[in-house]
Amino acid sequence: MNGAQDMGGVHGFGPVEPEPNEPVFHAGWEKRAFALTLAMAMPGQWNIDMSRFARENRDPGEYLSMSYYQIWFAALETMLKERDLVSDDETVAGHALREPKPVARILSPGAVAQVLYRGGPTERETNTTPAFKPGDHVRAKNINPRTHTRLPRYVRGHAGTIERVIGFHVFPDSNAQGAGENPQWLYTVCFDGRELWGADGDPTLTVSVDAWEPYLVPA
Amino acid sequence: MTGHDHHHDHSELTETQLRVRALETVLTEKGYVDPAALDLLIETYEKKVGPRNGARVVAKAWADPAYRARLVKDATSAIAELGYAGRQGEHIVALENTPNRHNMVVCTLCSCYPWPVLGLPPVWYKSAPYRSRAVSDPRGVLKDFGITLPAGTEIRVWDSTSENRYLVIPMRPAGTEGWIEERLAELVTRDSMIGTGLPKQP
Amino acid sequence: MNGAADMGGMHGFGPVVPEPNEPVFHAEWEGHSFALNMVTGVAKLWNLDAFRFKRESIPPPEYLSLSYYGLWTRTLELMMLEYGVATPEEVAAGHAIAPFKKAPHAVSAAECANMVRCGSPYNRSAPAPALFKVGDKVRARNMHPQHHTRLPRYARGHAGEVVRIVGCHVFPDSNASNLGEDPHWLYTVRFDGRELWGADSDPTVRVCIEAWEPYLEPL
Amino acid sequence: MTHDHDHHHDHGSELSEMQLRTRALETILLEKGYIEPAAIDVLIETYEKKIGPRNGAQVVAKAWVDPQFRQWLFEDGTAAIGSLGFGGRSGNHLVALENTPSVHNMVVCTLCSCYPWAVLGLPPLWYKSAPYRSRTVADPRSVLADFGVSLPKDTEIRVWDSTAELRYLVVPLRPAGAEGWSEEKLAELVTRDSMIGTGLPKNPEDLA
Repeated sequence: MNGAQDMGGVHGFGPVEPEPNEPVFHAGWEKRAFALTLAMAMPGQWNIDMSRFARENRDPGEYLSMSYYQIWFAALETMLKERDLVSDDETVAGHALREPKPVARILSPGAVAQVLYRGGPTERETNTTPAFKPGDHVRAKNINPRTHTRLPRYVRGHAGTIERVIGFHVFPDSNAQGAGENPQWLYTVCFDGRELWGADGDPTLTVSVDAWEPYLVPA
Repeated sequence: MTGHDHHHDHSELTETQLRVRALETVLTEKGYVDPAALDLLIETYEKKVGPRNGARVVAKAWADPAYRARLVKDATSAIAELGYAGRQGEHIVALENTPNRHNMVVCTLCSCYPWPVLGLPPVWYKSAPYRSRAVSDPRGVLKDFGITLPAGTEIRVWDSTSENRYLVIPMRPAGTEGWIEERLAELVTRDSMIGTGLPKQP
Repeated sequence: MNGAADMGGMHGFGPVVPEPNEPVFHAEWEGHSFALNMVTGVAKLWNLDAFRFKRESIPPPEYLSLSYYGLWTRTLELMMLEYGVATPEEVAAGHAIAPFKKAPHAVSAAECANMVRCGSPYNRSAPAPALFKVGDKVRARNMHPQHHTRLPRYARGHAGEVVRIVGCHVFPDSNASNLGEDPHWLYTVRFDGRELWGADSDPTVRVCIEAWEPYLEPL
Repeated sequence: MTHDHDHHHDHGSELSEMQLRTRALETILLEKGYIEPAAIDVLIETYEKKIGPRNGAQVVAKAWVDPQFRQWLFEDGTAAIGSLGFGGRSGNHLVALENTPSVHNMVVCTLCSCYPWAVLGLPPLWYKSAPYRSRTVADPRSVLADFGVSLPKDTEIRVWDSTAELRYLVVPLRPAGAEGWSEEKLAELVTRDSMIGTGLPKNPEDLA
């Protein structure tokens, strides 16, 4: 979706302000919101692409007014509600008001290290061959789906070069909608800065994005 | 730590704080989360996983040409040799800085970041100014960090749009000949592995 | 600039909500905000394009959090500060603080009525013949200036057709930066919806914009 | 009103922040002598009371009954509309857009809030809102649905994004069932939204 999350090339946000000796978390609730989000992925059965869509799928003004972990937490609330795991009145009461819906499993303390170490690899087996090879000229399609996509607006319609064939990976555009992993070939595509930002752009700049095959056409 | 370590005065609880606590209570009461697992997750990312991991990778690459070659070829495996792997680092690519090329990593769409080697990202990495400008005006962003690169240096920005995660291998500073890996690692800053900084000078 | 003002094609803002029997102003101060901006225009304290540029330069989170006339008041405040009409101390106090320079001329009610009646035409005599004619195929340039522009992001890089030669008009990109009116030929350019939004979009949609000659290249 | 400081409310806590800030700027401009107090009143009164969509409705009604005027309107909107006494501010360069059975026009300003004040008055909130500005150029049919309007699938929707100082007025199709009506009566059928393109004229049966 063309939401507030798609920020590449937007002007007016001001300077980047690094914080000296920045703590990992800035408040106790941030830690809990972070850990709850990770822990609930197991009983909640959602995937990372669904989480991302739940975060970006909100009014841009609201998105930009929220802090990072506020957005995470709001997405967690949304997903819990969508899956009937927690209802609004329970959130308001701050207590469980009805029987829990049965879930397959929850994250036990003993499993944390292993779950984190294993992560969630997105590469899949295939017997297909990639349509493009390094050096090929491609163009990012002009797509504007209302659903989740990982093709940023600033590269759409622009021509680049295949830099690397990454592998055969879960396709977020499908996965975020619960339409299956639908894995696709994934490439690193390199764009010249002037191609993206116009003739006045910095001639020393190149920008690479990772793009799935359905995002690309030969150029 | 217990699951409810909010040791402040109750009047100071913000609305979000209260909502997070309410939700955690509901989820715990329903048996969806084990508070001990939450504590372990927090401890992991607050204390254990951080840029020291990445610094070790970079220092080893500086000191050991064979390791460097493996790292550039298949960073996920080379990094796993040192015991770092997993969540948000399932597929890692190492980017070599050279005298002519400087790499910078961003995630314009959200906050993708190589957790196993760098820990959780700082606020600025997730901020609108960084996400909006890194792809279109990286030199302006570098200026915000007090860094000016030669006008002719190629700046290559990597927008983390897939589950690939990027780790910049900065150039080894001169004057460190013969240093052991542990000492070299002390020169490797977090920002130098994102591309918004350079390693410390010996 | 690619600011929050450039909203064409963004998702997530929700439905359009018409208000039955909407009043012209929703609060008394809105009328004053409106009138103050008109009157400072008549006083020629700054030009309209410079005002628009200041308004869209407001950081996106603030821009999106302000109501419509809230945005006008905020912009007026910033313009008065930038153009030396008021000091920060005066804005904070809500009064002129002596010693201050008296304005050379106070805009009268008659001048305002005249402005309403006559407006301010933007057409100028042409320094050169028009480059394009009706029916010409053109492409909107891919440009991302930090300064004011009236070429929306969604049209950039896309091909369209000149459907009208409007005339030779003040060039906002220059005027907003107080670099003079620099008049250029202005065209109405029509784009096919699928050219702008991709092959999956509504085939019955056409979008027309007005584009100054420097925004266009022949196709 | 003879004085601009006509804030007749309680001076206490009810004043919103924007009220206070607007008033502060107005006070400074008055004290420094940039404006005469009556100027503010004239402007507010003009756009609150005098200029509004009735102007545009007159233009449309005349175009429905007078073929010569109609032709002139589409050839030179500014002059034709000027002949009825409408023009000036946000109406120096007017273009009339003709709806036909196969083409429906809609007007938006994605970048700010450009609107033909001279014929429609000041724009409603929704016209200036992010939902309207963001969606009209990309998905006009869904915007029409927000207004309860559904057009035939094959109607061409032509969206006009007001990026310059041109201002657009949609001339909707004359409804059937109003044959022989006077201009004055026809004007009552012309809604504001029908002249922006987010609505259709009223049904004559509703007025009869």
